[in-house]
Amino acid sequence: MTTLIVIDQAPYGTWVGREALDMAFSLAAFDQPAALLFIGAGVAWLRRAQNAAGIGQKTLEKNLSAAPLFGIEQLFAEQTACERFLPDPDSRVKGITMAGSVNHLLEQYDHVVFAG
Amino acid sequence: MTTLIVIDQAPYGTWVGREALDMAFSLAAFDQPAALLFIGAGVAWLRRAQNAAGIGQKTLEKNLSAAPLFGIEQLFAEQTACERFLPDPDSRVKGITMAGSVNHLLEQYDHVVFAG
Amino acid sequence: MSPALHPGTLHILNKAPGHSRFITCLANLTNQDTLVLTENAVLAASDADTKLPEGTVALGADIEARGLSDAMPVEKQIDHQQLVRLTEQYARIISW
Amino acid sequence: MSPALHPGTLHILNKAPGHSRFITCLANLTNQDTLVLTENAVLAASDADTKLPEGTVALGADIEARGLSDAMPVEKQIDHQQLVRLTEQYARIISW
Amino acid sequence: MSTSLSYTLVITGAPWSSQAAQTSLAFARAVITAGHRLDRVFLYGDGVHLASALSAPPSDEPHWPQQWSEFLSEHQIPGIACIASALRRGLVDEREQARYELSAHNLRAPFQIAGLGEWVDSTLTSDRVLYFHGSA
Amino acid sequence: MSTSLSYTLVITGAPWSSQAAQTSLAFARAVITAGHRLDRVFLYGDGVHLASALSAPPSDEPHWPQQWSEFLSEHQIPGIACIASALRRGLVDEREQARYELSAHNLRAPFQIAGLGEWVDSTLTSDRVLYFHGSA
Repeated sequence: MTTLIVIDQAPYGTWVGREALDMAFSLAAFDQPAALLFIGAGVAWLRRAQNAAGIGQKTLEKNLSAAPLFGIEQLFAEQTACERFLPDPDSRVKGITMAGSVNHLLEQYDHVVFAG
Repeated sequence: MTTLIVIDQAPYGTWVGREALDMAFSLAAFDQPAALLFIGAGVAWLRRAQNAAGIGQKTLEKNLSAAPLFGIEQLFAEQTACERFLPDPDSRVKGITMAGSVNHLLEQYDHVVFAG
Repeated sequence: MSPALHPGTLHILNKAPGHSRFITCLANLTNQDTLVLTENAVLAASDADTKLPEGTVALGADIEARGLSDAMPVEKQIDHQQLVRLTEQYARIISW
Repeated sequence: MSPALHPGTLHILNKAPGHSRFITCLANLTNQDTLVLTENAVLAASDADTKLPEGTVALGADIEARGLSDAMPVEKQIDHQQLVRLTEQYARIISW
Repeated sequence: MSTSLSYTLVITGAPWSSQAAQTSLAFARAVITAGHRLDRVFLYGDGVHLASALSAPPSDEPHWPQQWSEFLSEHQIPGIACIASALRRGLVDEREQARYELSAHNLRAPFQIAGLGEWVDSTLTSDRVLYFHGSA
Repeated sequence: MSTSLSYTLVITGAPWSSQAAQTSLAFARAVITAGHRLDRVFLYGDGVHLASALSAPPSDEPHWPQQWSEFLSEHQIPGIACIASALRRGLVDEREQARYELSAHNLRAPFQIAGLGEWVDSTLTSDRVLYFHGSA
C-alpha cells in the first residue's frame, strides 16, 4: 500500500495544501509509505525563505524540510511547473525529485489522493 | 447606484452562483438597479431545459426567466463563453444580451460584485 | 473469486472546464484509463474547447441537471449503480 | 473637500495564476486600471507565464509569506495602510 | 457476479458550498445496493460541516446532514469527523466542549470525532477509498 | 489630507479554508487607523463560519473568530451574518434555535443574524464596499 498525496494549490491562501501535508505525516506516523507530489501552483510550497508570520500563519517550509525525518519517502515536483514558478534552482528547497511525467508517477502508487 | 453581479461558476456544483442570484434579487426587491453578467463556465446557467431534481436541488432556470419580472434589468453573457459552451443559440434561455467586451461592461456599473 | 481488475486508472473528475484541475486531469490520462465526469465537469460534454477521450462517461443526473441530455449520447450516461460497478473494476481510482 | 477620484478601476485579485478568475481578471484590465495582488495571486510575481501591467502592486505580507521578496521590487510591495489609501482613490473596486 | 468489496468514502466538500454531500450519499446508497460494505465515512477539511446538528435549510430543500446521519444509523456505518478539521471549524461533541470550555456542542449523531488515524486505517483495510471534493 | 470615508466589508471566505478572515481583519484595522468609518461587516456564503462561537483552533494559532469579534466590540461595528447562508450552514442564534427547535446556538457575540437587506443598505450608504473571497 503506497500513497501519493498530490498538492496543486498554492500555500497559505487555502487550507488544502496544509491538510494534504497532515495526511502525509499521518501515514508516515503509522509507518505507511507516503510520498508528496507538487504540481501547478502547488510547487510554490517548495520555495525557500517563506515567512508567514505577517499573515498570522505558521511557515510550512520547515515542515517540508522535515518530511524525510518523519518518514515521508519522497517529495516530487512537476518539472514544467517548477520551470514556470521556480525557474532558479537555488530558490527551491532541497531534496526534491523532479517529475517529468506526472501520469507515469501516478501509475506507480496504489492510492493517489488530493486533500480537497 | 448601479450594480452588476458577475457569475463565473457553473450551476449546481457550487453554491456561489445561487448566492449571486440571491444578491441580484435582493437589490431588485429594494428597487435598486441590478444586472447579471455570466462569464466563463458561468454561462452554463443560461442553458435551457435544466432539471436538477435528480441531484436534489432546485432548478434555477426558472428563477432566471423570472429575473426581469422581479426587476433585474438585464442578463448579460460573455459572447466568447457562449460560443464555447452554448454554440447553438436555441439552447440558450431567452432575453440574454451578448457582451462582446467584458471590460467595457464592467466600466458602466458603480459596483461590480462576485458573490464568492 | 475476484474478477480480473482493469490495468488502467479510473479518473473521477468534478471540476468545470477551465478549472486548473480539469486541465491537469485531461492532460494526464493514458489510453488504458477511463474518465468519469461528475458535477460541474459534465459541462465538458458541450465544451467546444475540450476533446474527451473515447470511452468517457458522465453521471446522468448531473447531465440532466445542467440541461445537457442532448449533448451526451444516452449510452455514455451512467447512474450511481454503474459508477459503483466501475469502481469494482479499477484498483486505482483518482478523484480530481 | 474630496480629492479627485481616479477614473479607472482598482482590481484586487487573490487567485493564483492558472485559476480561471486570475486569467479573466488579467484579460480585462484597461490602461487606466490598477491591479493589486493579494494572497495566492502574489505568485504572479514569479510566474514566467504572466506579464503584469506596469503599475501592479502586491501586499508585502503575502509576498513575504511565500518567499517572494526578491521577485517583487520593494517599491511595489504595499501594506494594508497603503491598500486603504488606494481604495480612497478609486470609486470602482472589483474584488476578483 | 462480482465479489463483495469494502469501501471508505472521504468527504471534503461542505454541504451548501459544494455538491459533495449529495453525490457521496447517492454513491453510498449504490454501494449498499450492490451488496458491498461501507467500512466508514470520513469527513475531512470543509467536509466536517456535514456533521453539524444545527443546519436548518429551508423546508422545501433536502437536509443533507439529516439524510446522511439517517443513512449511517440505518446501516450502522461509522461516520467520523477529523478532529483537527472539526475543532478549527467549530464542530464539537460534548467531550470537546468540556475540554475547550465552549458554550455548546453541535455534532450530529451518529457522527463521531476522531483523528486521521481512522483514515489511515481505511487506506489499509478498505478495498476502495473514494474522495468527494468540492468543485470550486 | 483626505476626506473620511465609510466602508462596508463583505467576507465570503471561511476561516481555515481561506485567508479571507485574516486579510479582511488587517484591512479593517487599517481602515480605522486611516480615520475612516466601518459601517458594517457582512458575512455571506461560507464567510458566516467566522461567526462561530465553537471554533477551537490549536492554542499556538490565531483565533480568527475571536479576534474579529473583539475588534467589532472594541469599535462598536455591527457584524452581520446573512440569515440564509447561516441557517443552511448551521450558524444560529437563540431566536433561530427556538424557531427551528435546534439543540443549541453557536453565534459568537457581537455578530447578529439578518437578511441581505443589510448588504443592500451598505451598497447605498457606504462610500466603499469591499469583498473578501476565498481563493480556491
